[in-house]
Amino acid sequence: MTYAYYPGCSLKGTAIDYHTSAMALAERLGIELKEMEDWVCCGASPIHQRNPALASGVANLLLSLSKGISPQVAVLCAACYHNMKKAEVEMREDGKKRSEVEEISGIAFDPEVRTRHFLDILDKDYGLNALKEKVVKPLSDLRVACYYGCLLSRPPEIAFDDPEQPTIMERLLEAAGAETVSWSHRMECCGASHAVPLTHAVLRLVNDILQSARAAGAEVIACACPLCQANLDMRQAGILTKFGVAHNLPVVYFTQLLGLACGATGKEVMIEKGMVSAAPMLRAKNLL
Amino acid sequence: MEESHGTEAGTERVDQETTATSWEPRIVAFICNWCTYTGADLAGTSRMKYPPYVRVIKIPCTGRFDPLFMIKAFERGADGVLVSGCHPGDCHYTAGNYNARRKYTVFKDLLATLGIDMDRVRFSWISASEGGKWVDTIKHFTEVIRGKGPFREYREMIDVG
Amino acid sequence: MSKIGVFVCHCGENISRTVDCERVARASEQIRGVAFATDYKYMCSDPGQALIKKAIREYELDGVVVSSCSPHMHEKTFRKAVEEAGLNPFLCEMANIREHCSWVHEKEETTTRKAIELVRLMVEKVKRNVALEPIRVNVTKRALVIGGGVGGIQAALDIADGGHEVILVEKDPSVGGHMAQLSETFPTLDCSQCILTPKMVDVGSHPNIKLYTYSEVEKIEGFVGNFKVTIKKKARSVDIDKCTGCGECQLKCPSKKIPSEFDRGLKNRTAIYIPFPQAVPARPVIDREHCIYFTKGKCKACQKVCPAGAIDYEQTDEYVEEEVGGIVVATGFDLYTVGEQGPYPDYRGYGEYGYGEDPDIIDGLQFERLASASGPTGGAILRPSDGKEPKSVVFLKCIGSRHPSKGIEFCSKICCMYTAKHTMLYKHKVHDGTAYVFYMDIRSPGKGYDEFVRRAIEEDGAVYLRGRVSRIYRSGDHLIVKGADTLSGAAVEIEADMVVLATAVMPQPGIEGLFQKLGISYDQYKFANEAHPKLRPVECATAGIFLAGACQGPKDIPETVAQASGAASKVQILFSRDEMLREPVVAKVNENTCIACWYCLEVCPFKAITQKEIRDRKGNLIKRVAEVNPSVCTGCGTCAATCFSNSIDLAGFTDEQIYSEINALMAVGQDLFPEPGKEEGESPDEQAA
Amino acid sequence: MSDRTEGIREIARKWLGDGTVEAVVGWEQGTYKDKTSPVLIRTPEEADRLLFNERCTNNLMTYLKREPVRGMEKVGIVAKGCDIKALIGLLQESQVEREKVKVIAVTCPGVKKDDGTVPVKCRACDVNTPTFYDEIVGEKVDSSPEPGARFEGLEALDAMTPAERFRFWRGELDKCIRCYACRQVCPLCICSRCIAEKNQPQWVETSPHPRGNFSWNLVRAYHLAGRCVECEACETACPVNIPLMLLNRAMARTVKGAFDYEAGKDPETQPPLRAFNLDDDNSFIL
Repeated sequence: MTYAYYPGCSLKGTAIDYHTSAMALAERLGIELKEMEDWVCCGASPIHQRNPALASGVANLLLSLSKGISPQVAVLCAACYHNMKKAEVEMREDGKKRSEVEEISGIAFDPEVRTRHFLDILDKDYGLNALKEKVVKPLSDLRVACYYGCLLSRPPEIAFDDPEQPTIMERLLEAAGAETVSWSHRMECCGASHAVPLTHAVLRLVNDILQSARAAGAEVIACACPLCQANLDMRQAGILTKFGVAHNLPVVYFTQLLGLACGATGKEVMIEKGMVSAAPMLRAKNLL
Repeated sequence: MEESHGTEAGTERVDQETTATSWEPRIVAFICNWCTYTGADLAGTSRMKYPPYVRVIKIPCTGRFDPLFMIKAFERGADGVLVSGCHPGDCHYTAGNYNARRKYTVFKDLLATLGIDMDRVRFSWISASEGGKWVDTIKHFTEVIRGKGPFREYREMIDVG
Repeated sequence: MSKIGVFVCHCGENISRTVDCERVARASEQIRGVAFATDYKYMCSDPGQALIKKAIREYELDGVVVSSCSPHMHEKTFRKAVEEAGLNPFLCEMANIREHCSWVHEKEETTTRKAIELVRLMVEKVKRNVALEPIRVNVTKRALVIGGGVGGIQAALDIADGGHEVILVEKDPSVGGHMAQLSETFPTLDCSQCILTPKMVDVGSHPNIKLYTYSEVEKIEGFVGNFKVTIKKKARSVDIDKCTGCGECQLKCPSKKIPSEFDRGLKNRTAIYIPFPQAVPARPVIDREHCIYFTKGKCKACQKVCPAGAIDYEQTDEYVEEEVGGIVVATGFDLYTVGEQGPYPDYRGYGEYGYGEDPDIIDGLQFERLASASGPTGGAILRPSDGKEPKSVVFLKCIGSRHPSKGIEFCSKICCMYTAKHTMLYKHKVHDGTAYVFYMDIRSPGKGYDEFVRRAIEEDGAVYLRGRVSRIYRSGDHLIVKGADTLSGAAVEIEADMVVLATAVMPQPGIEGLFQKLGISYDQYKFANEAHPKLRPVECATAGIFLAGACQGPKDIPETVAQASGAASKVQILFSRDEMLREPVVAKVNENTCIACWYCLEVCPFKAITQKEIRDRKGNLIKRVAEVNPSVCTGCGTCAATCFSNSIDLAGFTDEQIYSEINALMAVGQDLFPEPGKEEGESPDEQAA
Repeated sequence: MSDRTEGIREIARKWLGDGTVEAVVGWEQGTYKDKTSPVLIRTPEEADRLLFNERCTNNLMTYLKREPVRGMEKVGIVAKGCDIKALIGLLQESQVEREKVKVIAVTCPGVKKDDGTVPVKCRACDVNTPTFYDEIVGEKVDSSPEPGARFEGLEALDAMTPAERFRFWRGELDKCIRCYACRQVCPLCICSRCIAEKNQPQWVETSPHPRGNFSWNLVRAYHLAGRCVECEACETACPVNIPLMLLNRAMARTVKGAFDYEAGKDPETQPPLRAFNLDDDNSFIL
């Protein structure tokens, strides 16, 4: 199982823990994520608002880099996935758009190529049963709130699960022994794109999400998007100041939890990186 | 009936000069009784005008269309062949047109593989209410065939020896 | 040599204005095999027809081409005329020189030439026409009605009142269908059960109606006028002839916690049960899946208390055969699945709305039960979770319907009306409550319908918000409904005590199995298809089968009843004759060359082709061949075009006829190539020279 | 290969001995060293004539449609994976009954044509180890179909203009002498009276004139669309070397692309011209 891996810029910066833990998990599972060469930023999120054709052109360029590795392109970031998958589907289905994009990027589109989110790869290609077999340290007694945010499963044309009621993360984490909670705000927007210009709005949105997760009894939030993670994790201090609520709820990537379950060390999955560290809680449960 | 299949042409002697100078496109249309034939009737009752080079052969349903008909039409000198019936979902016999569509799909690719100019073959769905579409289709097809001229390649083959 | 007559009509000036009709007649005379040709001003007039008849007798014609208007116009007229002159009507064909020629072309040489060619083409066809006899089919004057909802009930009663026997098959233990579940009906707000139950009783007691409840159609053979139906009577475990319907068994049954289908899970029932008090027949049935005796092997409480000794645990499914001439399909609808587990696995549902997880999120039929006087709350609007009166109820329309990303594009048609009705019923019972409605559009065409919706809004104060809801979740005692009000452009959050989802109207799950048995077509959603969307909305394309109600598409009660009466009328038209005549345009198999590959059998849209065994005198199988049932065949010719060895042909459109038409096609004087190998040197060019 | 030969003989001996079958159709050594011939074995003693080697190129399934094999109650037949595709086609079209035919499948690493080259069917083979049989001999051979091999001949054809293609086919089809060898060897040309021999009406002209040749070859390819299992028997049999497989493969490509169907894969599926989907391609119909 070899995939052409596109990290995207966040995964090499703020979300290095996502990248590192995904690599550690993949290694444990025997999945090869081979990083494509010479990749560039996918352009999320301003480019597709300014020039949609150019955004698709960038995606086409990125998809073309998979040549020689695999037509299956593994992506971790929800925004990268969105941009690339959307362009891919459009190009496959709309000949006119395809020629426009091919012209702008100067690259012929390969209809065989497929953008795949790592969640989807684990679920469909690898399979829950195979994953279960690799679990050496079940996440027992850990109550996780799986957070999808607004982008990961939408719109329906590019969804790899029910776009309004996805369960893919729950299924994976339950396969690793965790208990997942049913909660209301799993699909709400965290307001990431407003983080700078409208911080107060974001604080409210994030507060609602964290509130809801805690009310459902979650001990940790798992997510699959660098911006969601950053926002939910980093805003907790601001929320304390503004609303006087101390959530103290760790927000981690699903790859970190799955990595631990499959025997990676805390260091390998960079579990200590979060602002609200998950380490003490996990240690208490003997998962570290 | 003991008639032979020979050409028993009327001896209306009108066209002494024939072909070279006064070539007229020959278009054969196999159309279904319920939709396209009735659509063509509607074009008539609405007094729409279209070029007079199309010859209609009525079949009950496009399901009755056997690709042999098309080959025979070309063999008899057709410059273009149209097959038209009810839109998907409208077939008087519920599914004749769906079966026909499969035949078209296969047969058109075969013709293309053999080098038949696919501009000379046309498939359409024309409903009983689409008199205008019938007229447009015939107009356009006639123009295309006019532009292409006689189907010389096929005729040369027929005329060998 | 054929003796064909050609009759060229001027149609007043309709044809002669652009076509030189006289020349067409003269030219026709020259076509080999034409014995007589003439032109006349109005061929369809009495003198015109007389002219044809006279010529047939005088020239002993064996074929006729009337060169005039479209066959759709006058084919019947001329065939009748020909028949009156002693010729088989199928030896008459029409060359359409009006709609396809004179009316669509200018007055030019080419137009007259085209007319001549069209005549020639038909002459060549008629030469190969053969006399055909109409097919006579006996009619069994009994009808089968499938489905005992209001549509099936109406159709059965109408046919039975017309004096014919009816077999009514209902899959559930009682007739009544969904209408029996409704509280009040729009736009009059009269009580649904009050108007339906008398009809149910009629159906149960009508001398012409044989009722099979808890039964399903297992198999259908035959064709219009002559269907043979096998009905599976599911084991009821109760002898309904002995049973008096006293209900003792229900009271004593220890298995009491089974969600009631009739009350859509809002109330429980016992394992032996009469689905609802007004059921017809008012006889119980044992639900073997839940019965303690059937699951654990002991109990027999019902048998012990039954005073009539009607409980029969040994009963098995029984199969009965009935012969009928016509069939009405009235299988009705079910609702779109909103929870994760539903009967429509192809559709995604609305997990995000929490249906099935939160008891206070219900669908429209559940609300009907809540509002019904015979319902679980006795008609009080109380929310299922704790029995409190909800002070704020949010109604969501278009759940499933008009939502392509959930798999459905159509409009369910009845939800706008019943939601308006729901808001009224709610407001009439909870005066201080608020009813919110999220809608996309309000569709209320129909007599008194729009007025009804306006009343809900204006008099009863339902709050209509134009927009959709993204999510519903519980927050303490309330449900938070997050949606958009697109008219004000605001995102709205409503604290609701109860949410009602107006889910899409779908065909009964798995109904395509029945449709396939019947040989009728259905659309992508599995709604049955009518023969023609405008002009034959009650018939199926398969002769003798008619549609009533929501099995065809979403319909409300009056539409269903009207269509049911229409279907009943169609059945009675069918039954008005002892035998039927059918056009003999049917397929026929050449048994010598048929190789039994069964392509024809598979492509036939009407299941008119079956396998036939040819045996020698000793009974040894020689070969199998395809056989066409001429009573079922409708003459589409798909089989003929599919057969590789052309071992099946279609009367009226035979290979020979079409071949001859193609051969005759080439323009006069342009015929460069005579038929290869035959009559060389006879091409018109050379003749001309 | 010799163990396969022995395996075949053993099963044939057993079946003929205990009356499981009346006869076994297989290959035997041909007159020339590099050739094999079809043979009908009727007694256990004769079974030693059977063999399998890389020259067992012919598809024996065509004998199922001919006498005397056709009339037999039970017959054994030796078949490679590719040959079995033809059997599946015949089963789909009810031309043979499964119970009447006992298949001795041989795993096959590939065969050679008379000129020693590897046929396309072997390069594109995905059934080196058959999956549909009564008995199987030979050790498992993994399939690794050469990507693109199946349709590689079509590339040159695709690259031509229609006029060039027409000229190309004129050149090829004018050669046709209407011997119908292509039809006779084809295991799936099953009609008892071929359309080419019907004369009421005569859709296909019988003399070897270009116009009739064109119609005949066109009709032949059309009637095999979605049914041809690409055994290459027709092309091999053609005495004037018409590249018939180009037409057959073009049809196979169409059927695969349009209906996602491959002939000879699954006896339970419907051949494409015997079925339809509501959402079949409609784009070319105006």
